Amino acid sequence: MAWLITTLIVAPVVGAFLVGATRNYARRVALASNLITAIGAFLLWRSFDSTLPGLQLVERHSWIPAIGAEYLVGVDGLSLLLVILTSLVFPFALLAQSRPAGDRGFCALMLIMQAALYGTFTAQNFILWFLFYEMSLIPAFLLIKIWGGENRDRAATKFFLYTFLGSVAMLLAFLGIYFAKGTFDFAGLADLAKTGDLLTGNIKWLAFAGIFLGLSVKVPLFPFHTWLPDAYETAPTGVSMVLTGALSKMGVYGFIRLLLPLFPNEIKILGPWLLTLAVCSIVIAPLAAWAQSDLKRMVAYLSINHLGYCMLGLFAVTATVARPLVEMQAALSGVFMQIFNHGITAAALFYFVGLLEQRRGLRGLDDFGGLMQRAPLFCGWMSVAMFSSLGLPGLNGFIGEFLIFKGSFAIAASFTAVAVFGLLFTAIVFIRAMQALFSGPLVETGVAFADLGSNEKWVVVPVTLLMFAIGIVPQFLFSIFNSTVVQMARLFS
Amino acid sequence: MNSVAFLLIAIITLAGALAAAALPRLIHAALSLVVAFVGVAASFFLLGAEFVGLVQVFVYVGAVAVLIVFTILLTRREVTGERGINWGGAIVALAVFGGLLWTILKTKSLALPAPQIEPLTVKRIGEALMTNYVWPLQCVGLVLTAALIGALVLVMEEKREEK
Amino acid sequence: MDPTLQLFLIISTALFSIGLLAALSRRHAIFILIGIELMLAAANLNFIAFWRFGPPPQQPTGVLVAIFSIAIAAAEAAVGLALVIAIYRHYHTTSVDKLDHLKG
Amino acid sequence: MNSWIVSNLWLIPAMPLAFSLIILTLANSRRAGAAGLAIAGQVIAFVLSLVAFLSTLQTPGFRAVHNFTWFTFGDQALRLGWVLDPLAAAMMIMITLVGLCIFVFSIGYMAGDKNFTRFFAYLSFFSGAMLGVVIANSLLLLFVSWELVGLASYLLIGFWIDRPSAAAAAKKAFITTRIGDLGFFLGTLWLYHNSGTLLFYDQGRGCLEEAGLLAIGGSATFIALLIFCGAVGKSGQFPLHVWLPDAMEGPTPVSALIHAATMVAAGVFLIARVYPLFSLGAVNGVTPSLTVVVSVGVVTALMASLIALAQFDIKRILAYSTVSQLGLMMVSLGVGGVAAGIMHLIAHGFFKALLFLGAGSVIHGLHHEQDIRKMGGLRWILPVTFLTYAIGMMNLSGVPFFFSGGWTKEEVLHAAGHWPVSRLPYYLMLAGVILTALYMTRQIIYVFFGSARNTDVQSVRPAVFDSVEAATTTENISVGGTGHRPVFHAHESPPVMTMPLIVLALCSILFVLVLTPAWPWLHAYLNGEPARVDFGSLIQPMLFLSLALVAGGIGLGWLIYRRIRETDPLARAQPGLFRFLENKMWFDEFYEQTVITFSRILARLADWLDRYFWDGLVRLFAGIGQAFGVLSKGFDDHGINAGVDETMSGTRGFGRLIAAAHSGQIQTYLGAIAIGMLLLLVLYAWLG
Repeated sequence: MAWLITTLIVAPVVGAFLVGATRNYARRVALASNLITAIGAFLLWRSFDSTLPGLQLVERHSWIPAIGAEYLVGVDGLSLLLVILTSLVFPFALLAQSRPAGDRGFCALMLIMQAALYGTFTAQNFILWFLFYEMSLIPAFLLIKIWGGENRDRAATKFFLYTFLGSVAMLLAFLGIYFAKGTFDFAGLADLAKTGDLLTGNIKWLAFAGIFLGLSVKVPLFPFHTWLPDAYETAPTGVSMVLTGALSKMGVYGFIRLLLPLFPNEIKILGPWLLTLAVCSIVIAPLAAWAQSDLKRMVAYLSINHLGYCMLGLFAVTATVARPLVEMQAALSGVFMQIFNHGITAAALFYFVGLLEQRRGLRGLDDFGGLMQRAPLFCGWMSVAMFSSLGLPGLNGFIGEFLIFKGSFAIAASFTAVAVFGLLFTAIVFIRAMQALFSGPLVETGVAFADLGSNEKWVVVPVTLLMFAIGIVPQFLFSIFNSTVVQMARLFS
Repeated sequence: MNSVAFLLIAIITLAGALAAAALPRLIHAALSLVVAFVGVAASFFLLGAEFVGLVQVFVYVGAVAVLIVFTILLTRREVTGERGINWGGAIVALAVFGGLLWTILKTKSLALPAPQIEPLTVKRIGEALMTNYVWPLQCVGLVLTAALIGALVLVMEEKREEK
Repeated sequence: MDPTLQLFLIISTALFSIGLLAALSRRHAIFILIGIELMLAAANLNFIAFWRFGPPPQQPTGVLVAIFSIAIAAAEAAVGLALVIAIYRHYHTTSVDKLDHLKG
Repeated sequence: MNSWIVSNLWLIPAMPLAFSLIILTLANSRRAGAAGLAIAGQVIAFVLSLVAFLSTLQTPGFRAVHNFTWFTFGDQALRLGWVLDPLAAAMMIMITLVGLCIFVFSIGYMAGDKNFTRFFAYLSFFSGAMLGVVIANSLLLLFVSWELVGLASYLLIGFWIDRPSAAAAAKKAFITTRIGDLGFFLGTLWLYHNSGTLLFYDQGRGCLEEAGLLAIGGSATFIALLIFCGAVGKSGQFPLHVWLPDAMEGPTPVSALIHAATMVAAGVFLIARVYPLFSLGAVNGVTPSLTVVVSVGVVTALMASLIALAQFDIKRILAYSTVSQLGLMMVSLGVGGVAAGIMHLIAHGFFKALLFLGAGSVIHGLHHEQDIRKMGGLRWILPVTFLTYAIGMMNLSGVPFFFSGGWTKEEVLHAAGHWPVSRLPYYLMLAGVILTALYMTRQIIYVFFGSARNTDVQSVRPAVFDSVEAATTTENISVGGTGHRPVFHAHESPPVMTMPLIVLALCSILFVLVLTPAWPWLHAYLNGEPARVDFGSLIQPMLFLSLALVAGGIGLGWLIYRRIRETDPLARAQPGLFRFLENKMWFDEFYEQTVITFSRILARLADWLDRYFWDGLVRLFAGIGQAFGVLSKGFDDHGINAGVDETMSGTRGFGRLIAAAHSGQIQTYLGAIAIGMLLLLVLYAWLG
């Protein structure tokens, strides 16, 4: 079944070409392609032996031996989790996006981006990984630039420049590492890093800074986040969903795969500062969200906050001195859960905001009121997504956050104690939004507000059920990555 | 290798290049460029790459310079008042020169004399082109063809619109 | 005293900088092309010089790269000059100051 | 049967929860179905609770746990479980019984509401979540249910969603309790870290058992205090009590459910459940954490009873009395009287639900009038309500002998009197007893005695609910005003509402049987001891003391409030003090001015920093690129001006600046490339 991963990467590309070739069935072809990838992801999950650590279903071909590039793809628990997430988020996003002008191009670009994401999450060689990483950037840029809302040019340029500068820095850093060590293989580099520094002298810090910058921009980690609210606000609904649901995970994934294993000592030296950045993401982002009146911008800021939890967990695991293995496992499991949950939940939130925008062309907090009287279903399901995002037990968000906090509290108690305020501010932001949108007297915009239609229910209900499922019986997700967590905890310790 | 010849060639090359870059009249600049190219070709000869030197003369002096002159003639109607030298560019160029010079002088290992080598025959070049470098050769051929067609299209297209 | 590699490199650096100067500070499009050609020539000089001063027995790599580079440069010159002509026809100017259609 | 109920204890919370989900899917018109399902769920839970209760009777101190693995992370397992012990069983009986009464009452009270079905779904959900809190054998499961209780209260308080005040109150409740929950959460994490498990009882390995407590050691005080934060939030203790009175915006049955049986009880229950943590390392039964609990309890109790003296909303008075009673329970727990505290909690559950439902009946009868100044003379119009309300009032005031509240309060005072640290809480509690009697007398006089002061029925808000209209036409009782007062329409509630009142009143009286010192069965049951009959201990000096105090309080109240005029007697005597109390000691205003304003400013600041400072840094970076563009344009005046202008114009200028750097000038680009190359070169030389 080794060809399965390649199939996953190739299928969307083929789909994109087919979309380009058809005239009227772009949407259907895109969805069909997503059906294939979904089946592929499911097969991948089935054929993945979750009891084994390490890479599975590896496919390896020599590509450009001169520069150490090879086609090396494989999945471990983390990669598989992200592949599944991507397979879920993309059809969801395609269904959510109302047909824009130039639907063909839209679908094709989305599919290209999907292929790039599959590649990013499965590639195990830096050159290949970087190729896919960059490949996702260009469709994202175009999607914002062409189909975005107000200020799209500025937001797209900002997005592109930020992430591109970050990528260039990262590429240079990796070239430095390559010249020193002569390999681009993730696992090989991680092994080398365990025995000693990859690089020496100043260049070590330079390489660290380059990779750190590139990944921090992508995540984004405070204070490299200012592109995100603009980009998410402007992007069309489907693209926002993908950006937050899948694309932002590339940064976290990069941290787990690249930065943390390759620079253990540097991370430890900078430990408190990195933790401070993560805590800032957690606390400041929801505060900023509080001050937003645009719903989409608000959700975007909360997205920063949620990824901040991931970074807190990761830095706690790697950037501190005394680390019991149990707590590391807890934090890592929490981070993995959070990656998945945030993908689902934030995408759902953007979807709901998109529905508001689609119905009324507005998405200000003050533009609506009393919607509960007209559209109870809409409000109910949207509340579920919001509660999931604020970490209500019984829904998916809680599990990840609890484990992250459990792990990082034991390791870095003071930072975690401050980070807990993020939970409070998130709650305030969401409760305030719910109050503004759903309750109170009905305002004019809500008078003929249509409740969820049957098409929309088909999108909402499965996703919400998934949230409940993860919140109540999360074992099925944990099973995917438990052995990877054990292995990684050993790697980091 | 003769240091007198080297000095001479260097002076000719740099003087020609400087003139090509700085002379106000385009046609003068183009002719100075020819001088600079010849100087470069001469230094190729000096370095023992006679074939490359010949190619340099044929291609640059014979083709590119002539092309430039033709272009100048074709676009001659314009009277552009050159507003003197752009100091920003000059500063940048000087900075780059300084940086590179500093690096070269700093790297002591570069101060090595030329080793004795057997002369590079055209036969050897030909063999290499047809064996190891056959794919690049094909590619270059393709590029040249494409460039030729592209140049033609670029020049022709406008005519069609004019009609 | 025979010239060393360093001397050739200095000459090529000077040539390159003069090319850069032409490309940066002149307004006529053809000057920019001339500058680029000078820079390419400098690069070729480097190739040949490094080849010549490399440890024997030398592979003819440097020479071959120089040949390819000259070929590419010729193609570039042809296309560039064609562009200049086309632009001139279209805008009736060859001054790059006035060509800012790349502006975002 | 015994082992069956232990391993299937989860059914007790699951039943109401499941029924709640089913009801949610029902259409709005299926009223009977919704109410039926909710009550069925509650009845099943009650019966199962009874079964569970019976099985705890086998041995004193019965405790059975059922633990299971929720999920595994890495190679660790996270285990949850439920526990059946006297504490849980007693609480379950109370919650399901009181809940059942409230559910039945709601059928009448909410009859006209258009979201009737949703209301029952929420109620059912609330009840299920609370039962989850009670049976949890893991701090995590407790926390989960705890948060669900919070969610349910949020939904119920804001049930009348079109009222902005209700939505605001719901928001306030959720956020205020969540502040406390942050502490709880941290405490949970800390506990988990130290003891390695969150299970309370796990065959000797649980965190409340020997080994676990040993592992916790010195940090127990901090953990206990953090967990106490959660209880402070949920149980409306000072300084997080502000949400509780506002929560009266919800429908009255909700107030009854929240303030009597469930949500507020959760805090007290939590302390009782993790009591070993609080008392770890106790000298003479005193630990720093318990002292904090006592202090907070005392402050809360006194403060709330004082505020209650000056309120005019019938439900707010009860709300403050709840806050004060919860303070009392906290004191009881803090001084070591765990059983006393829980007994009072259970008794309070019955009589406070009774009082709230009675208030609901009054409000219902008066077309949703809640201001006690507009009531009066209702004792003949609402006889059943009056009688049951009076019983509730006696309970709350602590009249001994026939009323359970009296006996449990006795127990609490007894415990407080024996606290080795200080007698101060005891004396303050005695003062609290007088105050309680006083404000309850005031309320009952305002509402039921005197003459009808409701001057004109037209001014009453137009009835929202159809059924109220119907009720008005069919069974209203016209009361001739005394003298110049016009007629107003009030009516006794239908049996579906009065029956629960009677049941609750009976419960609160019959409950005495197991409370008295003569046969302190409940006390013994909770403490896990066999109960002994001893009539001799019935008569204690303390009993007379408190009897005197209660009588004094009621008598004083009667003297003061006997003649009700336009203004409150206290307001006449001490207008400044009265205003201070009437405005709830300006807590809301204080918080508004400090905490809330401060966090708003923080939010603005964060937003501003984001837009200008961090973005500005980036702009600065971009500006370097632009500087080159300016340079290459020969320091063109226009270029510099434009650049400076764009930098100065504080708008989100990043894009524009970037655009300015992208002058479209090919030479600028080329120059930038050259500079970049040069920088790389220098960098390389520096490194190598």
